[in-house]
Amino acid sequence: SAQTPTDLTLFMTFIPNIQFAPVYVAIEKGHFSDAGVNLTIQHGDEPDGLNLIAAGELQFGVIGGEQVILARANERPVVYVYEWFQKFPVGVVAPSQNNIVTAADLKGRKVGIPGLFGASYTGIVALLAANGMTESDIQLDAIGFNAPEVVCLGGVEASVVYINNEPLQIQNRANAGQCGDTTAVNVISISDAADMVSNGLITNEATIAENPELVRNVVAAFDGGVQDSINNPASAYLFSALYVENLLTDEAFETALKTESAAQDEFLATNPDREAIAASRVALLERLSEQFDAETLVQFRVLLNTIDLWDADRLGYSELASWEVTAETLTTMGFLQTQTDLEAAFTNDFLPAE
Amino acid sequence: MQQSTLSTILNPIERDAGAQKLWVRRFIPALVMLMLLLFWQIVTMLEIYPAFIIPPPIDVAEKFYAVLLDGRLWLHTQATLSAVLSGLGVGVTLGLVLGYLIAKHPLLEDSLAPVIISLQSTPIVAYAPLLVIWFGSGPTSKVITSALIVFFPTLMNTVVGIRNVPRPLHDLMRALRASRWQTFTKLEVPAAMPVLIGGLKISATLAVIGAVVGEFISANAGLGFLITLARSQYDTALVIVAVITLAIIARILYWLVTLLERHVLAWQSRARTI
Amino acid sequence: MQQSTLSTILNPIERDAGAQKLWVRRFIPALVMLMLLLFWQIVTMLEIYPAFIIPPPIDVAEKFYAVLLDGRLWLHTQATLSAVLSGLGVGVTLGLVLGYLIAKHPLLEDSLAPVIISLQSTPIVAYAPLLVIWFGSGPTSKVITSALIVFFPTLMNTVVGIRNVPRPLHDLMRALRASRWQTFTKLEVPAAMPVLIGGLKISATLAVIGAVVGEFISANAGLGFLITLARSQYDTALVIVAVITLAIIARILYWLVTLLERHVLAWQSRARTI
Amino acid sequence: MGLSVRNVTLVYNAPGGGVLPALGPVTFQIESGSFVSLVGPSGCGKSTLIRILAGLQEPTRGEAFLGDIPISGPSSRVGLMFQDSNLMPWRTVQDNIALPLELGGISKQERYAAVENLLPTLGLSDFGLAYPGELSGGMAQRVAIGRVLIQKPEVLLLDEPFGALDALTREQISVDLLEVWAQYRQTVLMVTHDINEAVLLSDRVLVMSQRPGQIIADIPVTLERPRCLEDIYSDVFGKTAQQVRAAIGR
Amino acid sequence: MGLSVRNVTLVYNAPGGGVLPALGPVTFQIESGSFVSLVGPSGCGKSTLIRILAGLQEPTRGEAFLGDIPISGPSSRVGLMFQDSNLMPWRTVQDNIALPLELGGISKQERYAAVENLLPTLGLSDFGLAYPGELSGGMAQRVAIGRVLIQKPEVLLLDEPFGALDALTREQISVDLLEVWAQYRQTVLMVTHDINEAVLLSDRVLVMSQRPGQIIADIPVTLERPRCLEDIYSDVFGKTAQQVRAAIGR
Ligand SMILES: Nc1ncnc2c1ncn2[C@@H]1O[C@H](COP(=O)(O)OP(=O)(O)OP(=O)(O)O)[C@@H](O)[C@H]1O
Ligand SMILES: Nc1ncnc2c1ncn2[C@@H]1O[C@H](COP(=O)(O)OP(=O)(O)OP(=O)(O)O)[C@@H](O)[C@H]1O
Ligand SMILES: [Mg+2]
Ligand SMILES: [Mg+2]
Repeated sequence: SAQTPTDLTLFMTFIPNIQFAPVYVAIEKGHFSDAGVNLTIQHGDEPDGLNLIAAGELQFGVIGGEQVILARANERPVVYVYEWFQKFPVGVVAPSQNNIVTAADLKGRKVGIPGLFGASYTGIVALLAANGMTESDIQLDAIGFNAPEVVCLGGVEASVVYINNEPLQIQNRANAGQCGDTTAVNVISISDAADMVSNGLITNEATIAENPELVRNVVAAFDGGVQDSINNPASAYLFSALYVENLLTDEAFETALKTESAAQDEFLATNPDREAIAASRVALLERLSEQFDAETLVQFRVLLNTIDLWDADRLGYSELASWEVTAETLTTMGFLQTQTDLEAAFTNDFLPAE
Repeated sequence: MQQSTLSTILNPIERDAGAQKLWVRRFIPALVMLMLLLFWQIVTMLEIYPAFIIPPPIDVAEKFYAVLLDGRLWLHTQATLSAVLSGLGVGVTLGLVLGYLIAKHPLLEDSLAPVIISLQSTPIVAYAPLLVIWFGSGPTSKVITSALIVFFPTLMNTVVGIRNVPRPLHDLMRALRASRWQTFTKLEVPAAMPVLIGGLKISATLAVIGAVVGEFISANAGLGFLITLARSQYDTALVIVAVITLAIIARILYWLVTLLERHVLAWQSRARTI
Repeated sequence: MQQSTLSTILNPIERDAGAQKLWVRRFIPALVMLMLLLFWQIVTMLEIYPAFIIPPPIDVAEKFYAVLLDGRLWLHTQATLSAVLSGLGVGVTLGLVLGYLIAKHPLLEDSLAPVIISLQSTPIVAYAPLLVIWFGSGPTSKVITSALIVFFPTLMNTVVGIRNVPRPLHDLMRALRASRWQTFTKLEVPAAMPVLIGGLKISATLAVIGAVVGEFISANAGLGFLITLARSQYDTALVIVAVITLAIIARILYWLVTLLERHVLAWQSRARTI
Repeated sequence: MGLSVRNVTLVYNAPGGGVLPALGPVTFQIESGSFVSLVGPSGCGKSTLIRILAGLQEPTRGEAFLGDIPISGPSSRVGLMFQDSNLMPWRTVQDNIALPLELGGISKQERYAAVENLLPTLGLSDFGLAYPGELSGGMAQRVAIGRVLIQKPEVLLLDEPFGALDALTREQISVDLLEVWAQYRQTVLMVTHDINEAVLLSDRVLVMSQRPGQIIADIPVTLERPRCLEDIYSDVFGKTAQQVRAAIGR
Repeated sequence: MGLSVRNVTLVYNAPGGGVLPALGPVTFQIESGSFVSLVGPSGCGKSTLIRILAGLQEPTRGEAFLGDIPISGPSSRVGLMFQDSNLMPWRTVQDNIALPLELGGISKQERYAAVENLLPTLGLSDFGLAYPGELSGGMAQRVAIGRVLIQKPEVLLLDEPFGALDALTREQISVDLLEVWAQYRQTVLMVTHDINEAVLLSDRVLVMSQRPGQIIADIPVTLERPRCLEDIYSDVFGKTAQQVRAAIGR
C-alpha cells in the first residue's frame, strides 16, 4: 500500500527478550513496513495487555492461548489469529539423579512452580491429567521465577519451567559444578503429553470486523518474521540484539554470527527443505560451541531451543483439538466454569496462502 | 468527661459545638464513601470503559457475597492478615529498637544508614532466590516483605521522636537518677508519642502493601495471591473484591492506631485552650 | 564555628573530643562498608552458595565496569533517577499540602483517611490497566508509583509536625496578627522541621523503591527494568550491579536530606548543652 | 486607646470534671495613656484576663473593649508580653526581637537597626546572635521585653514582665520602661507580684481576689510624675504600698 | 552533707564564635545543714553553678564537692529545683509531684498519700488531676516545688523557686520551707532575686558579680532562729539587707 503507514502498537508480555526475535526480525527486515504498518512494541503484564486489546485501547498482541479462552469466557472479545508457538513451551525439569524421567515419576515429589496461575500451572495440570494424575498426587511449591537456584540447591526435586530456557540454565550451572550433585537434567515436555495452544498473535473482534485487511497484513508480516528467524537464527540473533540488551557482549561472537548469517543466506538461496534447515541449525550450534564458552552462547541457545517450539509444517495454523484440550484442562483446574465457543476463539482465516 | 478526648473545647458554652462536631465527624466519612460509590456507579453507567475494566458496583458486591459465602475470601484474608500482623510486629519492634539505639548513638546512624537505606531502596525480588531458598514458599517471605517496609518509617520516626525529647526534661530525669529504662518508659516514650503514633499510622498502612508484595513474589494463599489469580482468570470483579478487602484491613489497622492515639494522647486535647 | 553544626559540645576543652568524633564519624561508615564487602568475599570463598546465586565481588565489579563503560548503566540510571526525582517532587508536594490541610482541619482527616489509606494499602498492579490507558507505557506510571509511596509518610509527618507546633507560639503569632502565610512560613514550617526532615528521609529512600516497582510493572528502561532483564537472563552479577546502583541513588538522596537537615536544624546543635 | 471590661467571666472545664470558674465577673476601665498594675494571688485569673484583653480568648460571659470597640481578636495596636518568654528556639535573639517588625513587613535593614538600638537597653549587647537555648532565664525574659517594646504599640499588656530579673536589672529596666512610657504615653496594664514595683510605676493598682478573680480594690497612686527610684522612700509611696498590701491580705 | 566548690570555671562557646566565660572562678563552702542564698545579676552564672553542683554539668576547670566526694554526676541525696518548672505535660499534677517517688520504686499507694499530704501546703488541693497545660504560671512553679520537697533530700538546690509567685503565696511557702528545713536541717543553696527573702531565710548570702560570676560578697545573717515574717522589721535584718544591696550595687 502506497499510503502513509498505519501506526500500530503490538503488545508483548514481559520485557524485550530473545524469544521475541521474530518480531524484531519482521520490523528490521521491513515486513511490517511492507505491510503498511509502522510498529511499536509495548511490553507489560499479560492480563493487562489482553484487557487493553479487548477494550480496544490496543489492537494486536502476543498472548497465551489459555488466556484467550479464559478472557473470552469473561466477556473479552479477543480472537487468536496466528499460532506462533506450535508447541506448548512448558515442561518439568529435574536433575538426572532424582530419577524423574516420566510424568509418573513425579508422584509424591516436591515440584516447584512459579505460581499457581498462568501457563506453567495450566501445563502441569495438563501433564498430570494426561497421565491419570491430579495435582494432589504431587507436592506443588510456589517458588516464583527462581527455578535454577532452587533446583540446584535441592529445594525442590523438580520444577515446572519453560523448556527452552531453564533446563539450559541448570545444565550450564551443572557443567560449571555449581549445581550440587547435578551433572545432567531430564526434561519432560508437556507438549509430548498434551497438545495445548500456546502463545500466538491476537486481535479483537472489532478490528477483524472493521479492518480485516489490516489483520491479514499484520499476520503476514509476523509470519515473515517467524519464518526468517527459523531459517536464519544467526541473523535473527543479530537483529534481536538491537532490541534486547546483553546479547552481544563479545565482539568475536558478533563477527562469527555475521559470517554465519551471510553463509546461511547463501544456503537458503538453494531452497533447502525444513529438515535441511533444522540440520543447519544443529551444525551451526556445533561450530559456535567450539569457539565460544557456554556463557556467551546461552542466549543464542535459548533462541535455538525456542525455534524448535515454533517450527512446523504450516506456521501459524491452529487446530481445534488443541483448543479443546486446553479448555478441558482449564475446567479441571476450576478456572473455567462455563462452556465457551472455542471455534470463535481463534481463526486461521488470516494466514497467508500456502 | 467522655467526650474530652474528642472535643478540645474547654468552655462549657462551646460544648454543644463540640457535640455537633462529633456528629459531623462520624457522618462525613460515611458521606465521602457514599459519594465515591455513587461516582463509581455513574462511571460504569456512562460506559466510559467496558465492564471488564471497571465492573459496576453491583457485580462486585455479588462477587463479594459469593466469595464470602464459599469461604475463600476469609481464607485468603486470614493468610494476608496473619502476615500483616506478624510483619507489623517484627518491623515495628525492630524499628523501635534500632531507632532508639540510633537516636542515642549518632555513630550508629552513620554506620547503619548505608545498610538500612540499601535494604529499603532495593527491590525484594532481587533477593527472591535467596528468600525462597531460605524460607521456602511459606508465609515467612511475606512477613519479611511486610516487616521490611514497616521497619524504616518506624525507625525514622523513632529517631526523630527520641531526639526531640526536650533537653530540660532529660536533665530532670538525670537529676532524679532515673535508670535508662525509667528514662525510656517515663520520659522518652511519652514525649516521643505523637511522632511514634504518626510512624505507627504509616506502618499500619504500609504493612498491608508489604505483605501483598510478598504474595506477588511467591505464595499460594493470601489476598495478593487472590489478585494475581483473579487477574489471570480475567475476573476483574474478584480483583476489586480483594483490593477492597485489603483497604478494609488497612483501614481497621489505622483505626486501631487512632484508638491508641486517643488513649495515650488524651492529655493533649485536655490541656488545650480554645 | 565551621564545626558547630556537627559538634554539639560547648565546652572548649571538649572541642578536641568533637574533632575526634568528626573523624570517627567519617571513618566508621567506610569501615562498615568494608566489613560488609569482606563478609561477602568470605561467603563466596566458602562456597556456601554457588556463584550464580551469590557471585563473588570481583565478578560484580567486572560487570559493573563493563556496563559502566558501554553506557547502559548510565542510561538506566538516568531513567530511574528522573522518575525518582519527579516522584519525589510530586509525592512530597502533595503530601505537604494535603498534610498541612489535614493538620488544620481534622474533619478533612476523617473524610480523606479512607481514600488515602486505600490508595496506600492496595497494590498498584490492580490499577495497572487504567494506568496504562491513562498514561500509556511511558515514564508516567513509574512517577506515579514513586509519588504514591512517598506521599503518605510525608503527609503523616506533616500532620504530626504541624499539629505539635507549641500552642504558646501560635498564640504569639496570633497576637502579632501574623497572616496565615506568615504563620506557616515563620512558625509552622520551622517548628515542624525536625519531623518534616524525618519524613523527607523516609520519602527519599522510598521514592527509589517506588520507581523500581513502577518499572517492574511496565517499562523499557530503568534499573528496575534492568533487574527484570538480568533476572530473565539469569545474570546474577548484573542484578547485583543494578541493586547496588539503586542503593547508591538512595544513599545520595538521603545524604542530600542530611545536608538540608544540618543546614536548617543548625540551631538545635548550637543550643545544646553537653 | 483605653481598655475596659464589663462583667467578664471565664470558666474552664475542671480537671476532675465539672467546671472551674477561673475569672470574674470583673468590670473596670483603664483610661487612655494611664499605667495600671494588676496584682493578685497565683492562679486568680490575671493571665486569663490579659489573654482576653489581648483578644486571644473569648470570655465565657461579658465583654471587653479596646477604646469603644468590642474586642473580637488581636489588634495591631496592642502589644502583649506573655508570662513565659515564649521565644522561637530556632531564631537568634535579634530575630526574635525583630519578629513583630518582620511580620509587619519592615525591611531587614530597618529591623536590625531597631534591634541594634534596643539591645544595650536590654543588656544583651553581645547576645544578638545567640539562640534562646544559650540564654539564662532572665536574658530570655529580656528578649521578650524587647520583642514587645520594638512594636511601639498604643496599648501594652505585660504579664509579669520582670519576674525572672534580679533586683538591679529589674529597676533599671522598669525605669527605662517608664521613660518610654513618658515619651509615648501608651496605655499599660501590667501584672506583677512586686508591690513596690506596682506602686512605683502605676497610676492605679488593681487588686484581685482569689480564684475566680474579682477586683477587690482599685488603689490610685498619687505620686508625682516623673518618678524616680528614690520615691520609694517617700511617704505617699509607703502609704500606698501599705494600702495595696492590706488589700491583698484581705 | 556540705557543699563546696574550688576554683570552678565554666566556659561556653560564644554565640558569634570564640568563647564565653559564664562563671567563675568561684570558690566557697557551705556547711552541712546551713541555708545559703545566692544572689547576683541576670546571666551571671547562678543557674550554671547550680547545674554544676547538681552534677548535671562538668565545670571547665576546678572541682565541686558534695561532702568530701567530688561531684561526678547527680546524687540521690540532692534535690534540684530548676528555674523553669519543667513539668511533664502528659502527667497530671499529682503524677508530676510523685515522679521522684515513682522513680525510687515507692508503691502507688504511698506515693499518692505523700502527694495528698503535700497538695494543701502547695495550695493545689483541687488540682491533683489537672494537667500542666491547665495551670497558671505560679501553680506550675508550686508543682515543681512539690516535686523537690517530696524527695526529702539532704541537699536542696533551688533555682529561683518562688519567682512566679505572688508576695503572699511566696511568704507562705517560704515559711513552710523554713519549717521543713528546721525539722530536717537540709543543706540549702537557693538562688533568688529577692533580697528580703534571701536575708530572711538564710544563714549566709553569697553575692555574685556580673558574668563571669564570681563571689564578691559573703554576708552572714545573724538573725536568730527560728525566724518569722516579722523579723523583716528588725534592725539586724535591715542592716544585713542593706549590706547585700550594697554588695550587689558594686
Ligand atoms: N488552659 C486551661 N485549662 C483549664 N484551666 C486553666 C487553663 N489555664 C488556666 N486555667 C486555670 O485558670 C485559673 C487562672 O489561671 P491564670 O493563668 O489566669 O492565673 P494567674 O492569675 O495568671 O496566676 P499566676 O500568677 O500563677 O500566673 C487557674 O486556676 C488555672 O488552673
Ligand atoms: N547552653 C548554653 N550555651 C551557651 N551559653 C549559655 C548556655 N547556658 C547559659 N549560657 C550563658 O551563660 C551565662 C550564665 O547563664 P546562667 O543561666 O547560669 O545565668 P543566671 O545567673 O542563672 O541568670 P538568670 O538570673 O537570668 O537566670 C549567660 O550569659 C548565658 O548566656
Ligand atoms: Mg499568670
Ligand atoms: Mg538562672
